[in-house]
Amino acid sequence: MSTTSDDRSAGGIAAPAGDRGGILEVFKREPVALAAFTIVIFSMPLWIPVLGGYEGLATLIVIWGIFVLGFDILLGFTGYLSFGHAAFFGGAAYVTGFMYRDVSDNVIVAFVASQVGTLILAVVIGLLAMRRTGIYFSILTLAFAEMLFAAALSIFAPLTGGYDGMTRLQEPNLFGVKMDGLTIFYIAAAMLAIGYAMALRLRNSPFGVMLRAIKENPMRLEYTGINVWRYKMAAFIISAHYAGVAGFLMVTYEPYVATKFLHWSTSGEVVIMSVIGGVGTLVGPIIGAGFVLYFQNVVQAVIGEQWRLILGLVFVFVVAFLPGGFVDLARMVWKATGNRLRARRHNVPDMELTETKYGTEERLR
Amino acid sequence: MNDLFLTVLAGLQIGAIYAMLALGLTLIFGTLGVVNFAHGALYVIAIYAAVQVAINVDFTVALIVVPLFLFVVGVVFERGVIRFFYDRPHTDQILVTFGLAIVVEEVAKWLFGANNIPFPRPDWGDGVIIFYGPGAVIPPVPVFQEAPQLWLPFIDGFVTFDYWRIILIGVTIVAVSVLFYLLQFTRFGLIVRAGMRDSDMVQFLGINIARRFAMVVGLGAAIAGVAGLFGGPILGVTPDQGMKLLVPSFLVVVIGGMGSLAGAVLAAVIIGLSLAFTADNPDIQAVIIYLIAVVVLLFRPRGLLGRKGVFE
Amino acid sequence: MTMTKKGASRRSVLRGSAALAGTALVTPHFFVKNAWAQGECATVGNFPVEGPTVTFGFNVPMTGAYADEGADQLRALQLAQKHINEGGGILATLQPLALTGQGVLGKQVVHVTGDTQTNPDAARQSARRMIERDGVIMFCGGSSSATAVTRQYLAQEMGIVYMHGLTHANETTGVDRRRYGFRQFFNTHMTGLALGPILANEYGGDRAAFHLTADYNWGHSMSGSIKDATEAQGWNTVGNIATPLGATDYSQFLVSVLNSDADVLILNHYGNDMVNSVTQAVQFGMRDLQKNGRDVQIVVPLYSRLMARGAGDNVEGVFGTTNWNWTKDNPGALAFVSAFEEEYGFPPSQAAHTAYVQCILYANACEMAGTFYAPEVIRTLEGMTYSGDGYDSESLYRAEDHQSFHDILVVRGKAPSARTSEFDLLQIVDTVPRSVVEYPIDTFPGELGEYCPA
Amino acid sequence: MATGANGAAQDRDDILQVNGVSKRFGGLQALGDVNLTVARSSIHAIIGPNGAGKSTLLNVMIGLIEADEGEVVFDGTPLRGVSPHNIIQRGIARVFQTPQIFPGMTLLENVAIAGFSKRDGQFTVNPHQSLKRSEVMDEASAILRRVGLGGKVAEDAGHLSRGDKRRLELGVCLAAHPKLLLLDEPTAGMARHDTNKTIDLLKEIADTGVTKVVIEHDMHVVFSLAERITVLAQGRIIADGKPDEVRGDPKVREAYLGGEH
Repeated sequence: MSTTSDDRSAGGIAAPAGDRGGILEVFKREPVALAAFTIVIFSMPLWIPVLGGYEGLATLIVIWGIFVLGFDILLGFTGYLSFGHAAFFGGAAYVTGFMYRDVSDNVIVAFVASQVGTLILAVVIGLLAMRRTGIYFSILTLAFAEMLFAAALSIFAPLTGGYDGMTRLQEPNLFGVKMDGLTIFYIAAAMLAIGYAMALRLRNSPFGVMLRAIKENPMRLEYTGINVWRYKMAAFIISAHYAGVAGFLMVTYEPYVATKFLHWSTSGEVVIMSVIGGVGTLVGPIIGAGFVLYFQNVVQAVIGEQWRLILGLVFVFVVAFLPGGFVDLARMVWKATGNRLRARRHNVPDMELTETKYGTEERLR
Repeated sequence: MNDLFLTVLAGLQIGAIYAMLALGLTLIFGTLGVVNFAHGALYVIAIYAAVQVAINVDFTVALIVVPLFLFVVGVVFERGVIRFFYDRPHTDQILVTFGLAIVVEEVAKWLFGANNIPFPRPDWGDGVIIFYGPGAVIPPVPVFQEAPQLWLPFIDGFVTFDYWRIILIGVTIVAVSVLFYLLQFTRFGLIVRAGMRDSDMVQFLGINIARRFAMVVGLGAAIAGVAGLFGGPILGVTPDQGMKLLVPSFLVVVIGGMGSLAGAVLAAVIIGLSLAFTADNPDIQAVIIYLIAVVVLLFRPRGLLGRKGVFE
Repeated sequence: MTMTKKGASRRSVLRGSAALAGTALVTPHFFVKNAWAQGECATVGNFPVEGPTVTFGFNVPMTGAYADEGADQLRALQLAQKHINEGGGILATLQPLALTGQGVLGKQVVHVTGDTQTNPDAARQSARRMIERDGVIMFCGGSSSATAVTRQYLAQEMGIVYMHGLTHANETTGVDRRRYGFRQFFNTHMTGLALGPILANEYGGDRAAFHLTADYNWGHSMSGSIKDATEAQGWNTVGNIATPLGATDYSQFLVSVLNSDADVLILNHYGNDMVNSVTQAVQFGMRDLQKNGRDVQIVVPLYSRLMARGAGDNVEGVFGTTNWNWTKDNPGALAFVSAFEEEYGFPPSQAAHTAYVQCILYANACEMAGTFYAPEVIRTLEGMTYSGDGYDSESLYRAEDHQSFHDILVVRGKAPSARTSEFDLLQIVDTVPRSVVEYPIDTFPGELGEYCPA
Repeated sequence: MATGANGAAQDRDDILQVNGVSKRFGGLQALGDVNLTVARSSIHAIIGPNGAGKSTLLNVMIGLIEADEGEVVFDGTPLRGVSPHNIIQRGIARVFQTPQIFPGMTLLENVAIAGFSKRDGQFTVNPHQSLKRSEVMDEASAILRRVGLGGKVAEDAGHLSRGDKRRLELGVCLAAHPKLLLLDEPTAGMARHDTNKTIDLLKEIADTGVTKVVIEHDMHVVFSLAERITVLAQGRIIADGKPDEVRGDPKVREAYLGGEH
C-alpha cells in the first residue's frame, strides 16, 4: 500500500535538495502516492471480497474515508479536535434527504444543496467555536452538533421524521442513471481520490504549512503577519465540506437518513477511526475507517454478541501502545526490516486544555 | 406555589446525580489533569455492585461496601491505567478512558444482560414524603399516614414527593460537605489543592504525589459509588447508564469551570433546575443543557467559577 | 475474480458493471443473470438459490438497549431453523403445512447473523451485508419500528423478503408498508382497539387520562391510538408530555402529572423507558394516590415480559397488551413453548414467538409456492389464513398491507405472590379475538409497491 | 487626532512615533505618557531597570497590548485599531523575550513562513503554489546561513538551544523584510563570543536600511550598537539622547543605582 511512501512526505517542506530526502523527493512522490492510492481504492471491489468483505462495505469505507480525510485536515494539520463533525455529515445528509424526498431526485441538485447547507453550518459554527481553542473548542463543537441533533428530533421532527429517520426518498439518479451498486461506488471513489489529491496538495503548499504553524504557535504566526483567524476558518470550512460530501454520498448510496448521522457517537467514531489509523497522515485515518467498518460489519458476524467488547479492547490497546496508530505500526515494521527513515512521529496533537498557547506575553493582556 | 415547589425539588434531585459525578470528574481533572471519560463506567460498576449486594445481602451493607469497593476500583484504575497516561496528550487520555468505558459497558451487558435489574429500595427509604401546608387534611390512606410528613407554610393543601429522592438530595449535600471538608481542612486536602494549582511544585517539594493521585481517583470513584447507590434505584440498572450520564456530567464540569468543585455543584443545580422547568416543552428541554454550555463558553470560557491561571 | 465466485448472488455488481462497462478497467461479466430469470422480473434478489443449502439472515439487536430481546429472538430463530430442517415445534400444529421437516424445497437451511445495534443505520448496513455478501434469500428479526421500516425499504430495493420481528408502530404496515415486508406483530391501533373497552370496563367510563409519551413515531402513534380508543369510551385526555427517548429520570414529568387532576397515567414507553417510567411513577406514589375520589391507575399499553421483569414488583396490577404470552395453552403455543424450554431451559418471550413464527411461515410459504422466487412467495403469503401458530383461533396475513391479524392478549402485571416463576409476570385478562382488532384497510393510507424489486 | 497629525508632520524622517502612550495594569502604571521617536534606518536602544516597562512598550508598538491613552504612528499611519497581522504586514517585526518559534517544524519551514507572509500577504489559498525551489525557500536557506544556522535547516526547531532559537527567531523576522525590527534582549543567554557575532549581524542588517529598536540589559551591546538611547524607569522616560549624553546623565545613574544595582 502507499502508506509508507506517503507519510514520508508528511514533513511538508524539508531541506532543500541534497540533505536528507527533502523537497525534491517529496514532489517526486506526490503523484506516485496519488496513483498508488487511486489504484488501491478503485480496485477495492476486486480485493475486498478476498478479505470477506462485499461491495457495499467498499462503498461505506470510501464514504467514511472522505469524512475522516477532512477530519484529518482539521485535527492532523491544524490541531483542532472537533467533537461535533457529525453536524456537517448529518446536516448534509438531511439536506440531501430533503432534496430527494421533496424537491428533486437529481444528484447534482442534491449535491449543490447539501454543500450550500454545509457551508452555512460551517460558517456559523466556525465563527463561534473557532474563538476558542483546545478542549473548549471541542466542547463547543460537541454542543452545537448535539443541539442540531436535538432539534432534528424535536422542533424539526415533522420535517426529519424524528427518531425514525427520513424515509420515503425518491431513488437518486443522474439523468436517469441509478445510483446503486458499483455506480455509486466509483463515484464515491472518484470523490475520495479527488479529496485525497486536494489534501495532499494542501499539505504540500504554503497553505498547509500555515495550518501546521497554527498548531505549533498561533501567536508567532499572527506576529509573522499571517491572518491566523482566516486560515483557521478556511481549514474548518474545508474540513466541514469533506464531511458534507460524505454525508451527501451516504444518502445517495442508501436513500435513507438516520438520526445517528447527527449524533455525537458519529463524531466519536470519526475520532476513533483517525486515532486507530494515525492522525495527521491522511492515509492513516482512511485505513482506520476501513478497519472499524470492516470490524463492525464483517468481524462482528464472526464474533457474535461480544463484538463491541472486542472492538473496545482493540481500541484501548491501540491508543495505549500505538500512539501513532496503524501507520506507526507500519513505520515500526519498516524500520525493523532495516529501512532507515526519518523518525517523525505523527502523534495525536495535544489537545491543549489551556485556552491559548500564547506565551508569557499574552498574560499581560 | 405547590407546582413551583415540586419542580424545584425535581430539579435539585436531577442535579444531585450530576453533581456527584461531576465532582469526581472535576476532582480528577483538577488534580491529575486527566479527562476521565470512564467516570460513567465507574458509575455503572457502582450500580451493579450496589444492586447485587442489596439483593443478595442487604442495602445497609451496600451502603458501606459499595463506596469502599469503588474506592479500591479507583485506586486500581489509577495505578493500572491512568498513571501511564500522565505524560500523554489529553486526547490519548480521553480516548483510552472512553475505550475502557465501552469495555465496561459491554462486560456489564455480558454478565447481567441489557435489561434493567429491579433495584429494591430499603424499607426506610421507600414510599413518599408528604409536604403539607396550613389546614391540610391528609386522606386516611395507610400509606400516607405512615409516610414522613413535613409542614411547610407555603404549601396549599398537601403534595407528595418520592421520599428516596429527598434522601438523594440529602446524601448529595452530605457527600459534597464531606469532600469540601476533606480538601479544606486536612493535610491530604492541602496537598491535593496544592497539586491542583501546581503539581510540579508539589512534586518538587518531595511529597509522594503518586500515592495521593491514586487516592484522588479513589475518592472520585467512591463518590460515583455513592451516586450509584442512591441513583441506581431511581435511574435503573442498565449497562448504558454510564454513557448516558457521561456527556451531561462532563458539560456540568465545563460549565462550572474545569477543576472547580464549587462550580461543578453550582452548574449541576443550574442544569437540574433548567431541565425541570422546561419539562413541559420538550423542544427546549432537548437543547437547554447545550445552550447553557455554549453561552457560558462563549462569554466566560473558563466556566462559572473556574479560577484564572490554573486551567487557562 | 472472487466477486463472482458465488455467481448468482451478485445482482448489483452486474447491474453496476453494465452501467460502467465502458469505464471500469475490470468488470465481472461472467454471468448474465437473465439466464435464470423466471416470471415477470429480470432479477430478484439472490434468487435462484444454488447448492444444497439456503441461507436465512437473522438480523437482531445484539448490542444496545434491546439486546436481551434480540438474544431471545436469535434463540427462537435458531430453533425455527432446527425445526425446518429436522421437524418439531409448530410443524406439528401449523395449518396449512407444506414443510416436511427436511429443509425447504430440498435444501437445508443455514443462517448468518447480524447486529442491528437497535439503530436504523446499523440495521440497514448489517442487512445489506447479509444480502450482498452472504447471499441470504430472506432476513428476519429486529426490535424497533425505526429499524424495521428502514430495512423494509432496503428489502424492496434488493428484492429480499423481510419478515419483521418486533415492530409495533402503525407506519410499518401503514404509510411505510412495502411489498417485501411482512409483519406478524400487532400495532398501536390494534392495542387501542383491544385495550379501550377493557379499561373502561375496569376503571369506569369517565376517567381523566394523562399521557407520558416517548418522543418518536411509535410513542406518538401509541398515544394517538390510546387517546382515540379511550375517548371513544368517554374518557377525557387532560395532558400529554413528550419525553425524550432514552430518558432515565422522569421526575420532572411526573411532577406535572401530580399537579394535574388526571386519575389515570398512560405510559407510552417501551423498553427501558417503560421500566423507568413505571418504576418511578410507583415511586412517586401514583398507585397509592387518590384523585377525583378514585384510585389513580397506571397503564402501559405495550407490555413485554422481558421489560416487565426489569420493572420488578412495580408492574403489579398495571394493564397493557401483548402480542402473545408463553402461558397460552393452545396446541401451537404448547408445541413452541415446550420445544423452546427443552432447548434453552426457560420459556420464550413474545419477541421470540413472533420471530419464530415469521421464519417458519416464510419457509412454509416457499414450500407451498414451490420456489424461492420472491414474487411467488409473496403472493402465497398474501391473504393466507393459517392456524396452529400459537393462537386460539385462525390468523390472517392481509394481502393489502401485509399486516397479520390474530388474537391479542390484554394482560396485567401479576402480584409477586401470585407468580409461579420468575417468568410468570403477566396475567392474561382477556384474549381479544381477531374480529375486534381487524381494522379496515383504509384506516391507514399506503402503497405496497411492485412485486419486482426497485 | 491632533497628536497624530502633528506627529506625522513633525519629522518625516521618523519611522515610528510614540505619542503620549499610557498603560495601566490594575494598580500598576506600566507606561506613563511615553513620547518617543525613532529615526529611520537607525538603531535605537531602550534601556532601563527591570520592570521599567520596556517590553510593554514594544508590545504596544505591535498591537499585542492596546494603550489606554496615546497612539503609535508607524510610517505616517496611526496603528490604533489595526489588527496585529496587519501591523506586521506594514513592515514591523518583533523578536520576543522568550523566543517564539514553531517548535515542531524544521528551521527552513520556520523561516519560509515569514517569506510566504511577505510574498502572499496575510492570507491566501493557492494550492498550486509550489514549495519546490521557490524563491522563498531559497531565500529562507540564505537567511538561515546568515544567522549562523545554515547547517541545521532540516532540524526540528524545538530541539535547538535557547541561543539558537533566538537566532532562528531573528531569521524569521528578517525573512519578512521589515522596515522596523523590534528586538527584546536579542543576546540574552548567549556567550560573549555569540553576542559579538549577533552584534555584527545586527549592524550588518542596519546597513541594509532596516530600523531597529533594541531592548537590552547588556551595556556592552547597547553602546556598541545604538545610535540613540531612551532610558525608561517606572514607565516614564527619564533620558533620551545619543549614547554619550545618556552615559553622563545623573538621572540615569540614579535610576540604575537606586533601582537594582
